Amino acid sequence: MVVTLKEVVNDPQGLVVTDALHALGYPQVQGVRVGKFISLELAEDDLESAEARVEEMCRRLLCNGVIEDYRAKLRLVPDA
Amino acid sequence: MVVTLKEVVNDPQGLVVTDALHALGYPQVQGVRVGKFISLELAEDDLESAEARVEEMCRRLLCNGVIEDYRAKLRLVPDA
Amino acid sequence: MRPAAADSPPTSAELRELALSESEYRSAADQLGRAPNRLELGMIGALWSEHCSYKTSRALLRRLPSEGGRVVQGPGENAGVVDLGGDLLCCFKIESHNHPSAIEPVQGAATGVGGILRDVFAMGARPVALLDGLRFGDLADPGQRHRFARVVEGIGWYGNCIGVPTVGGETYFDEAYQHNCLVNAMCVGLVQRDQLVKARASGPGNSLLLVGADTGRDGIHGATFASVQLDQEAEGRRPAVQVGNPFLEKCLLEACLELTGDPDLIGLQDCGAAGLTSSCAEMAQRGGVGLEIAVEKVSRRERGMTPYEVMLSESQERMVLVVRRGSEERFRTAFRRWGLHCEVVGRVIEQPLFRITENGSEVAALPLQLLIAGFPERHPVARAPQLSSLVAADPLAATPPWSPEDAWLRLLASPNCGDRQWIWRQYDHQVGDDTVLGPGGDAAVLRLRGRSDGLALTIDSAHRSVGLEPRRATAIALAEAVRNLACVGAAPIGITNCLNFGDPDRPEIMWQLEEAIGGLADAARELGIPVVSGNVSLYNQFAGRGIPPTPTLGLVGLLPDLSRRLGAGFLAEGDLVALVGAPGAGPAQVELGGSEYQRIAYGVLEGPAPELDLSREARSAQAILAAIDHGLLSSAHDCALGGLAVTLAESALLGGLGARISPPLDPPQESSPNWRFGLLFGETQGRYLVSLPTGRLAAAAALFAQFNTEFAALGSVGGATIAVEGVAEIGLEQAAIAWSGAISAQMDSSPSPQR
Amino acid sequence: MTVRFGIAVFPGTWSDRDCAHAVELTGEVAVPLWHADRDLKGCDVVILPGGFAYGDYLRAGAIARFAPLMEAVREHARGGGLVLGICNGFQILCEAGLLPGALLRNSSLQFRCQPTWLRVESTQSPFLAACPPGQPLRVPISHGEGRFYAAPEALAQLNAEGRVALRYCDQNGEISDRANPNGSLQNIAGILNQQGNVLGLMPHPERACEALLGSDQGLQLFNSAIQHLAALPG
Ligand SMILES: Nc1ncnc2c1ncn2[C@@H]1O[C@H](COP(=O)(O)OP(=O)(O)O)[C@@H](O)[C@H]1O
Ligand SMILES: [Mg+2]
Repeated sequence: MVVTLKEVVNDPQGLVVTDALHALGYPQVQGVRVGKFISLELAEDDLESAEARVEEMCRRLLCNGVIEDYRAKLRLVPDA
Repeated sequence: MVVTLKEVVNDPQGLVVTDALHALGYPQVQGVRVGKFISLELAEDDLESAEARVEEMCRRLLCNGVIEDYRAKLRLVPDA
Repeated sequence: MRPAAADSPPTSAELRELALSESEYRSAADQLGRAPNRLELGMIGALWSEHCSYKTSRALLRRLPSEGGRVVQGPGENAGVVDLGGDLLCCFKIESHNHPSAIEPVQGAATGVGGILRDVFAMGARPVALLDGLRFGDLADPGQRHRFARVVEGIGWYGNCIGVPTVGGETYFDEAYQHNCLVNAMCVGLVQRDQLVKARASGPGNSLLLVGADTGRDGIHGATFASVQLDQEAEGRRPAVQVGNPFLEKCLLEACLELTGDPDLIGLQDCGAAGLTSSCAEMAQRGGVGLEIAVEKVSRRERGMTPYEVMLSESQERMVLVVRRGSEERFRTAFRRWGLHCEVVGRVIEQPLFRITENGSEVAALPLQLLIAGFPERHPVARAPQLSSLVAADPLAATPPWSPEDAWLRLLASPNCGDRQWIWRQYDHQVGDDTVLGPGGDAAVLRLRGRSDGLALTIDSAHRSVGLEPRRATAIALAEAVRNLACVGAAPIGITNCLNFGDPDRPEIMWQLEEAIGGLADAARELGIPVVSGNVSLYNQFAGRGIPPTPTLGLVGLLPDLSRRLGAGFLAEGDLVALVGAPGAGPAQVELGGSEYQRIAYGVLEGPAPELDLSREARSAQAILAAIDHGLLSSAHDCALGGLAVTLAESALLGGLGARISPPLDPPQESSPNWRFGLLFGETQGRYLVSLPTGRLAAAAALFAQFNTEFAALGSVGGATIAVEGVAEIGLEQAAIAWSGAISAQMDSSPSPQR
Repeated sequence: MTVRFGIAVFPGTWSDRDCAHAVELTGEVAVPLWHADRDLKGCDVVILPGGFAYGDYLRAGAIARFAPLMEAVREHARGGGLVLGICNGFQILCEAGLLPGALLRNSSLQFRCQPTWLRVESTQSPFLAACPPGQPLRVPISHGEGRFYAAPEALAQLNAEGRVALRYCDQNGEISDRANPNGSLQNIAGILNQQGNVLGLMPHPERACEALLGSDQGLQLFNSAIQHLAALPG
């Protein structure tokens, strides 16, 4: 899943990366934000309940609602 | 784009998060790996050349080829 | 002995991969009485690598004096140990992580710190301090800035996360390190005498435990990797880079320290270079026994790993223990409490053999003698290059490009003389609540709990002349380190050293190695300080070009009375400024050979290295300690890089006070009109710049006379400028701007985005 | 009556020993509390020390907050018991929801270990009651993720309710950007919960308890708590 800082929270790392890219000669870069990409393997055969679980994990641990948003995409992998 | 540690490279963070999720009562979690999610706005109208550019930025700055892999997905946004 | 499943003889390509020569292979086969199989060959290759065997430097290292009244453990264990008195021991060692840091700066540097920490707590000692020795190319180069920033980040990350303070270090920039940055890390630990653990296996039937990280395909051939030149080849060896886990190591550290002193703990050893193979072989050999490992019992991070991969993996954050048979469960429980899993992977056996089995069948069986001591020592030819004309050159001949003031400010603004705060503010230098003097002075000072004395630590490398006169320049490094300790009020008690050199198969580099070790050996003997541990890093070479020889010394000293400690900065307006230990006529020396001024003004290295008089050094260090002990001084600062002018400015800037001195202006007759630059920036050895209350002048003069050490009051503290009467004068503000921006101005102009 | 300071130890905690040392300097008792236990061993004050619990992986404090010990700490806090979160401990308290807001990566993107000056903004809290008003405290920081953030409403509420405990300032107590070491909103270095019995701060008072080590002004927080408890009836 993808966990990103809320729009309202400023992201110095994104700013530095932007500057660095400009310095490297990419003026067309408008704005950069850096978040987390979490890939997670679940042993579940039912997509529904898997989604519910992931939802829950995000709320409880993986994402801090005060500063972050998340979105998760699930994919069914045969005999994972 | 998504920047992740190469498969062969140890991901201590992923291991600790896995343990944490198990402790929280999610035994069905098989493995977790944590990478970076970088969203980047480009002022380019030609998708082709934009792709080439991003490719280049990843190699030069955004991805540490020694331990990381990357994949980028581009989307054309009207009057970005 | 029964050959384990024989293989076809290795191709020369395979041997190259293992950094084994044809003749070494033959020697191994002869000693074994058969052809080693692939696994055995891999194990031999790893242990016979330069990194593990020291096959090229060993003979030379024997010259280093390692005896002394305080020495509890010299070279040969994971770290050296000296006695601090009252049953408290100090355990320390320095190690290089140059090659990994060149390839992946953050993780390379971080795992270097992780490795040296394990060497220290493997002995049962609690790490109380880290120091780092860094060498990079020109900071004006963005690539170098990036690498430098990343290495500092990596060192900081690991040390900060594990909670061991990084209290000092050394940093130097020169184009010559452009392709081979040097990253040396030193760790200092404390242990009660009865808690000291040795890395020895004993008692056949006792169990071998592996604890910590799961074993993955990390850094296979890392040991050999560190023993070959860094070049295009490195590309293909990249998997040798690893991601460190300071969190896991912190748990390992605490768990191990809980277990030291347990009568059932027989041996403890870190898994470093060459992983299980080297750590187990070393433990068995030291204990005069054998070991048997059931490779399937080693818990893995990845599927389908072969015995070869398991035995040669260099996965970080692992330790091996030998425990008394029957006590295994107790140990496993203790580790589990810290979230660490611990497996019984083997046992001690009678015969001096290293046996590896997989599911009951033997896959390798090698005599430990062969593994540890069987390698043919290498004695490459050493030949001195033609340098006499360079050494003879007169560094004062050329016309100075700048005025004295201008040169002074440029030196202060150069990254080698300027303020290092940009580095150490990123290091937690206080955790542990014992740091009395952190980074920024001549030496760091830690208190010792419940005692009135303290510990002093410093890292110093050879004078820049090392390329021309390795012997003297290395001795100078030791003299300077001793002065650094003396400045805070400490006497040296032990040395650790890291020898960073190029390819020893080049005669001139072998010569450098011989000379440097000789210089260190002689100086250490003369000054009576034992060398108790160290590390050698060779092949610091890129595309045929080697680094300047870089012997780096780590010294540990004792302050008899912590309350007497001194800083390098001026303390009070009106104090006198004096120069101690200046040979001959006074400060009017013209020793610019290899000086920092020469480097930035002319970009050359020529002229004789500064004179070094070790008996004088010993005397003046004694005198300074006595003066400090009698409470005569307000500050003391070693007069080194950048000479009198830079030293004076540093004491002024650290104290936030100006100063004015008027050295006797009596230029040696023969010296050129440039003698002023020699006076300001000459790097004449043996000197201390001190300040003292006027009321103490007579007493001080008398004391230094007793020690037959030169003492000359040159001026006083105060005013808004820093002045050398009749030669040059700069504003305190001006100087502060130049000095404090030397590194930070360049670095903060280009913050590094990653991680 | 002696005061019992419970000092939490999570895997990765490192200022537990420094905190214990500080407590011993006050003459009171330091009791280690293991993260896996639910028992506060009758402690009057719970300290969540600095460090990198669980390596600060994912987010500082994100995993530690689920430790069994934290349930007991929550109970203790709810009952008005004193809780002091230092550095990593502050991060844990925020993740646990015992304090509002969050601590983000320093705006410099670098770890910072340096002395700071702290202006005491509220003497409401038992931890600050004894601090001489208007006198900034010299206490060092040592963190990479200390940039305090709270949503505008939360921030407004903190200010309105006088729950901003400490702000980074200069030697003269002036609040300025130059005095802000990590980009924290409004120079906030420490905050209180509604009852004032829970204090979280990024700086390390336990490192500022001896002149020998540069400052002894951190001791005031510990002494303040001790005086508060001594004054309680019964
Ligand atoms: N330059 C040196 N001077 C003195 N001792 C050295 C030197 N280089 C290595 N040693 C000693 O040789 C032994 C092996 O060194 P090393 O392989 O670096 O230790 P480890 O395997 O624990 O990392 C250690 O005891 C070390 O102190
Ligand atoms: Mg070792």
